[in-house]
Amino acid sequence: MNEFLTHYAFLIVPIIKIVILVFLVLTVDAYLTWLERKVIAHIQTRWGPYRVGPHGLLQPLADGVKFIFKEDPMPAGVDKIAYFLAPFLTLMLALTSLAVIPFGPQRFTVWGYETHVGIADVNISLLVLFAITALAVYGVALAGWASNNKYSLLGGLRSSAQMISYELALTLSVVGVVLVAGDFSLRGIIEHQENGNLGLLGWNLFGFSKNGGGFTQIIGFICFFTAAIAETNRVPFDLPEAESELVAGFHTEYASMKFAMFFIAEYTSMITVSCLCTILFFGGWLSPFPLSWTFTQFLPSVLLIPFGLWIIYDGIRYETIFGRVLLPGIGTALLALGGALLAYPAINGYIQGPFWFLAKVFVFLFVYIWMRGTLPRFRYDQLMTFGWKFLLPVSIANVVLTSVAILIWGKH
Amino acid sequence: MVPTNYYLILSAILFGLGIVAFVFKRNIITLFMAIELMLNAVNLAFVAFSQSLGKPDGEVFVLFVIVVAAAEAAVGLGIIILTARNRHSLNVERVNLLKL
Amino acid sequence: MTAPLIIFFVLAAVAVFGAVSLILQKHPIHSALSLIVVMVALAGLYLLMGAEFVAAVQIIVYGGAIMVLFVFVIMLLNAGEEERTNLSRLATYAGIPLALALAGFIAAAIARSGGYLPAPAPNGALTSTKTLSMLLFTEFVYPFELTSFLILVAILGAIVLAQREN
Amino acid sequence: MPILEHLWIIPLLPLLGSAINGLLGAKWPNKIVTSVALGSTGLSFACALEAVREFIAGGQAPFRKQFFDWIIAGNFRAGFDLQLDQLTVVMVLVVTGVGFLIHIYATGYMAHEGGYYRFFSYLNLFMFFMLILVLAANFVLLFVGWEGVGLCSYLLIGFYFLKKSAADAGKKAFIVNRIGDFGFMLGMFLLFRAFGSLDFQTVFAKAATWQPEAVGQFGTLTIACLLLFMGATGKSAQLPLYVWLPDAMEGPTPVSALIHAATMVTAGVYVVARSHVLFTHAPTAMYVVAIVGCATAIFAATIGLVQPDIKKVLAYSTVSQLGYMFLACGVGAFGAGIFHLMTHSFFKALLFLSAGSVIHAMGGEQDMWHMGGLASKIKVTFWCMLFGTIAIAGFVPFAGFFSKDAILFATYQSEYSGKALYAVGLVAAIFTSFYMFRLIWLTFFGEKRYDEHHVHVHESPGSMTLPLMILALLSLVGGWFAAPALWGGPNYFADFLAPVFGNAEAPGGEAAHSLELTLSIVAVLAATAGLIVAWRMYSGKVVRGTSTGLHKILYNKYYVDELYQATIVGPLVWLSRNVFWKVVDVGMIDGSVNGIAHGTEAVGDTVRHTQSGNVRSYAVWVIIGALVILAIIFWPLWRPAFFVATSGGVR
Repeated sequence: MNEFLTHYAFLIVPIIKIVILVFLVLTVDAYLTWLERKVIAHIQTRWGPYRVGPHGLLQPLADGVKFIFKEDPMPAGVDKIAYFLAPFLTLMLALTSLAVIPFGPQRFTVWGYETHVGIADVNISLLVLFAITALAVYGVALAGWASNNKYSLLGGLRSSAQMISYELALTLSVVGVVLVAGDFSLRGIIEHQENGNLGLLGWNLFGFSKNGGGFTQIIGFICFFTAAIAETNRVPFDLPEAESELVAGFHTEYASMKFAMFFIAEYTSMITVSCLCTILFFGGWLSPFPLSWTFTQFLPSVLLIPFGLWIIYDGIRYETIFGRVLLPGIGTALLALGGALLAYPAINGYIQGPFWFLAKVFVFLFVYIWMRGTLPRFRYDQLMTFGWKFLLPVSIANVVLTSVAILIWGKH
Repeated sequence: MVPTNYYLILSAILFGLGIVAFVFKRNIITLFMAIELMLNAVNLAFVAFSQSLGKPDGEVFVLFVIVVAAAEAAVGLGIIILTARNRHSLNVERVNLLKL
Repeated sequence: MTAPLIIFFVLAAVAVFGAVSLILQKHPIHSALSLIVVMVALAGLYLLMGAEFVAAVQIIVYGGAIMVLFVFVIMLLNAGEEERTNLSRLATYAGIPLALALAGFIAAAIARSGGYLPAPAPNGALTSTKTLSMLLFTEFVYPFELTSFLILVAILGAIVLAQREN
Repeated sequence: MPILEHLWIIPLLPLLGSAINGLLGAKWPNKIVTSVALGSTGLSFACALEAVREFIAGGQAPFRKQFFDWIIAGNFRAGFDLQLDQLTVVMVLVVTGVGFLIHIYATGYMAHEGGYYRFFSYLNLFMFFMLILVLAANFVLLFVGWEGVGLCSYLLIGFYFLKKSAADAGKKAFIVNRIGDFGFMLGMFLLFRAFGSLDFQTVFAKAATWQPEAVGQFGTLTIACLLLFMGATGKSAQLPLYVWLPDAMEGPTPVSALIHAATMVTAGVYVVARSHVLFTHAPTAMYVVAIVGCATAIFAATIGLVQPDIKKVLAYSTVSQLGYMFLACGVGAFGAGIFHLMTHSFFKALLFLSAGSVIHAMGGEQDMWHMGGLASKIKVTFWCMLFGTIAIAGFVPFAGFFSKDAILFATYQSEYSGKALYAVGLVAAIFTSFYMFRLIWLTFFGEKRYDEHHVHVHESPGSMTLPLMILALLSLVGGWFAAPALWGGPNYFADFLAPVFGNAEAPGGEAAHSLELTLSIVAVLAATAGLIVAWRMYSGKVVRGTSTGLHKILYNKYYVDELYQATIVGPLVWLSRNVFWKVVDVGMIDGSVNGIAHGTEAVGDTVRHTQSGNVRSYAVWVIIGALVILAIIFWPLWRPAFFVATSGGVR
């Protein structure tokens, strides 16, 4: 048994990692929908989901069940292959793109197989990501075309045009970072931003990374984030699924699980984009504090304890019994976790990376939702004009400026 | 390791299939795709040679080929759109003004 | 039968399958999809040979830009199934045999020329992005600039073609 | 700023002026055009003066500089090399100085003509090429200037191109010059063949080491010199190629003065003098030069005796004077030749300009028989013209006296039948003074032979008379460099040129000096004789008689033009029309072109049926072509093993 493991570790370990990652991601997606509905509801001064479970915490489960058991009608005159292919393709690509993202610095050995936090460690991971996002167009386009429905077709056409247009800006806006880091691998880019005691100044956003020479990449960041939102078809660039114009755009004709796939894919790509922003411009898993401030290691635990206390406090006076049981349970769990971290400081070193990484990712996800709650949608011609006549030139200018800056201050 | 020949033969087969597609298909766009297929086959040969000879030039050429293909696609598809608009057909055999 | 060989045969099979289906499919969209399959398979082969950058570019540009354009155009023109007309006698009778003859010829020639070559080994230093870009901006800088001009011209041409005369 | 280091500025300025006027002048008012033209030439004159000052200050060391390479083919190099030595100094000063004066004059003379800007553009262009010619340091660059001035002379002769005679005269000048240039080029090729270079320095240095050829021997040097001289006869209007110069008088008078009297026509003399080393090594060529020069001098002078047209008289006089210069070169007195070139450029320019002023006053009348009694009406012109006449006739102490005297003296001393040449030259001198004073009397004295109601004689504006006076002064004092030689002093001019020509001058000595005095007295007497004869014939009331006998022959210029027409031009035209045009051009060339076209059409007609217009057929054709090509490529490897040898080919 054991030598079997050691012999096939190169196959087994990744599979295990993939399973874990997929499970986590799907859960996060589910609760992302909950979070979105909650946040938007509060932005619009509503309550949001409240019935299923305390604070509607079980709403995602209910949705999932509904998706699975709903009838799945097939419209007349659809192109079967494409109609089936589209959602699978979309979801598959969305999940695959997470494979190259490193979530933490550590490397550890399982059954004599050295691995790390994250699935694949390619040295051109950035390019791979772009390749995958480039392919993501097909899902939408095919879905729109195959549904044999004019709304869907329009949605598909729009999305393919939009994605092509913004892919340029997306790629070019990253070139600045790549130039500074001189590396295509996300891991390398992160490590390059770790500049001694400068802390968060070392992030590419502020530009005091190892070769950055203090030339901020903020232009690149803005371009990247905008283009990325457009790539993920989110507000304010959600024309392919503009409810008010195209019913539901390219997935008008999809129901139940196929629709769910589009849905999950969308949220997964949101996560991917947030991870990318974190890695490229916000130092990935790096802590914002200087290395010398070791006491900041205790930040996660110190945060966990009051959070747990607050949940307990909120839970004990909850309306439903279930809530009065569940919420304090969660609270105590968090409390215990925090206590354990304080008790065994050694662990802190390991969770630092993932903690900061996920924290930053969460911030970006929140920004996504926030925007959806506040911004109106672009008109189609505005979208194109913005993409071609503003975003693209600006990102090109950023490339030029960065190169000049590297020529002047860079240490290459 | 995989012998170079395998790659080369594969590229030859793909190229041949491209030719077959070119004479077999009638749809302009599909003919265009056949051309792209041939280009890809050639690229495969390029990369195989450059890898086995240890010279990166071949891959640079692949990049050039890709660029040219992109430009070609842009212009060619534009032309195709116009032809389709004017002739109301994508069948090359119906677009035969170029005779006598 | 080592792992790379297996991977190669799988990918090769996929590629050939895609190419054949490109021919057999009646609808342009399906042909386009099969072509995309071919391209992805080729990208896999490049990776197998260790040419990562080319593989990435292959997918980004071919898969992500060019084929998207094809699909886009097909949708735009709402192309239906192709009609298998046989107006060209030459192509109808002589076309396929000649094509196959040429294919076999080329296959034989290429295979023969490659017989003595060493097997392509994944060599990171050789095909690293740095090397390629160095080459691109030193030795091949002139063709590189020329291609930029080519793209410019292509853009202009596309615009001119696309605008309706008014 | 040291001009000498930037010698190219001197020719460049006129070129700029020409370009500006030629490109933009059409729209501009005459004022601006004038200022551009005068400014460029004046500046270039100033630069020339400065350069000469630096040259003198620099101990008169010959200056050479290679500015940039123009042609490099194998071991042949023709660069844009300029040089400045004593000879060049004289030429440059003459060209820029006289040229500048004539520019000033032209602003007045052309004021009411059309194409004002065109005229000055051409004139500046001429200045440019002329300066290139004299500054060039190798034969090729010199030839550039040589051809350039030819072009400008063509353009300017045909300036009134609407007048057929003017256009024809231009063409004539161009074509006749071609003949000479042909010889010149052959000469250049021969020189390159002989010396492997065309730089003056190398060529002359090598030639100096050669053994001088004997009289009657036609060695390389002799032939080369004769070919060069052929070019010179074309450019400088010597026998037998002089015919274009009289017709060239169709051009505006300033042009006649600048190009066809003062500068361009002397280019031939310059070339001969420049390559004196070659000539001194080829006595035969020298002899030919001397004879041709002498013959031209007397020949043209005789024609000049009877011409009615004031400018024609001056034209023939120019030809004759150029003959003098060649005579000087021929007998080895290059210094004297250049000296005469300078003085001649002064007084002949003066004469032409005065003639122009007269014509101006007469409202375009050129026939002397329709003038007369103008002396009182246009005093300034009269006095200036008188100065010029005295100068050319060779009276003490005017410029012409010294130069002509030097020439005749050198001729007398020449060992190659010098006496005979001297005699002819003397006769020519008598003729010269005769026709010049005939011109004076016919024009300025006697009773009016024109209709006062139509012609309102008036003095020319200051812009025309000022240059006249300056030139008159020059033609008075221009020769005084050589004055001291009369009483045994040094001949400053000859001494100045000595570094270039070595001791080509005749040796001095007491006997020589006394001889020189005698000869000069004889020359003055000859001039006086001419003056008296002219006075006897043309003072008082004169009528134009019907020309008969010798007079008729002279009047018709020995029928040379008719001769050429009959012997050369006519047959050539016939050949061109009947053979080259009707047979070669129409028959062969057009026929072949049309034949090709028809053949193509026929082939296309038959082949076009393969054009089904069906792309798939074309695709199949492409495949067939590819198969054929591959078959050809792989033919050498064509063996049964070929198709099975997929693994491990033959190597």
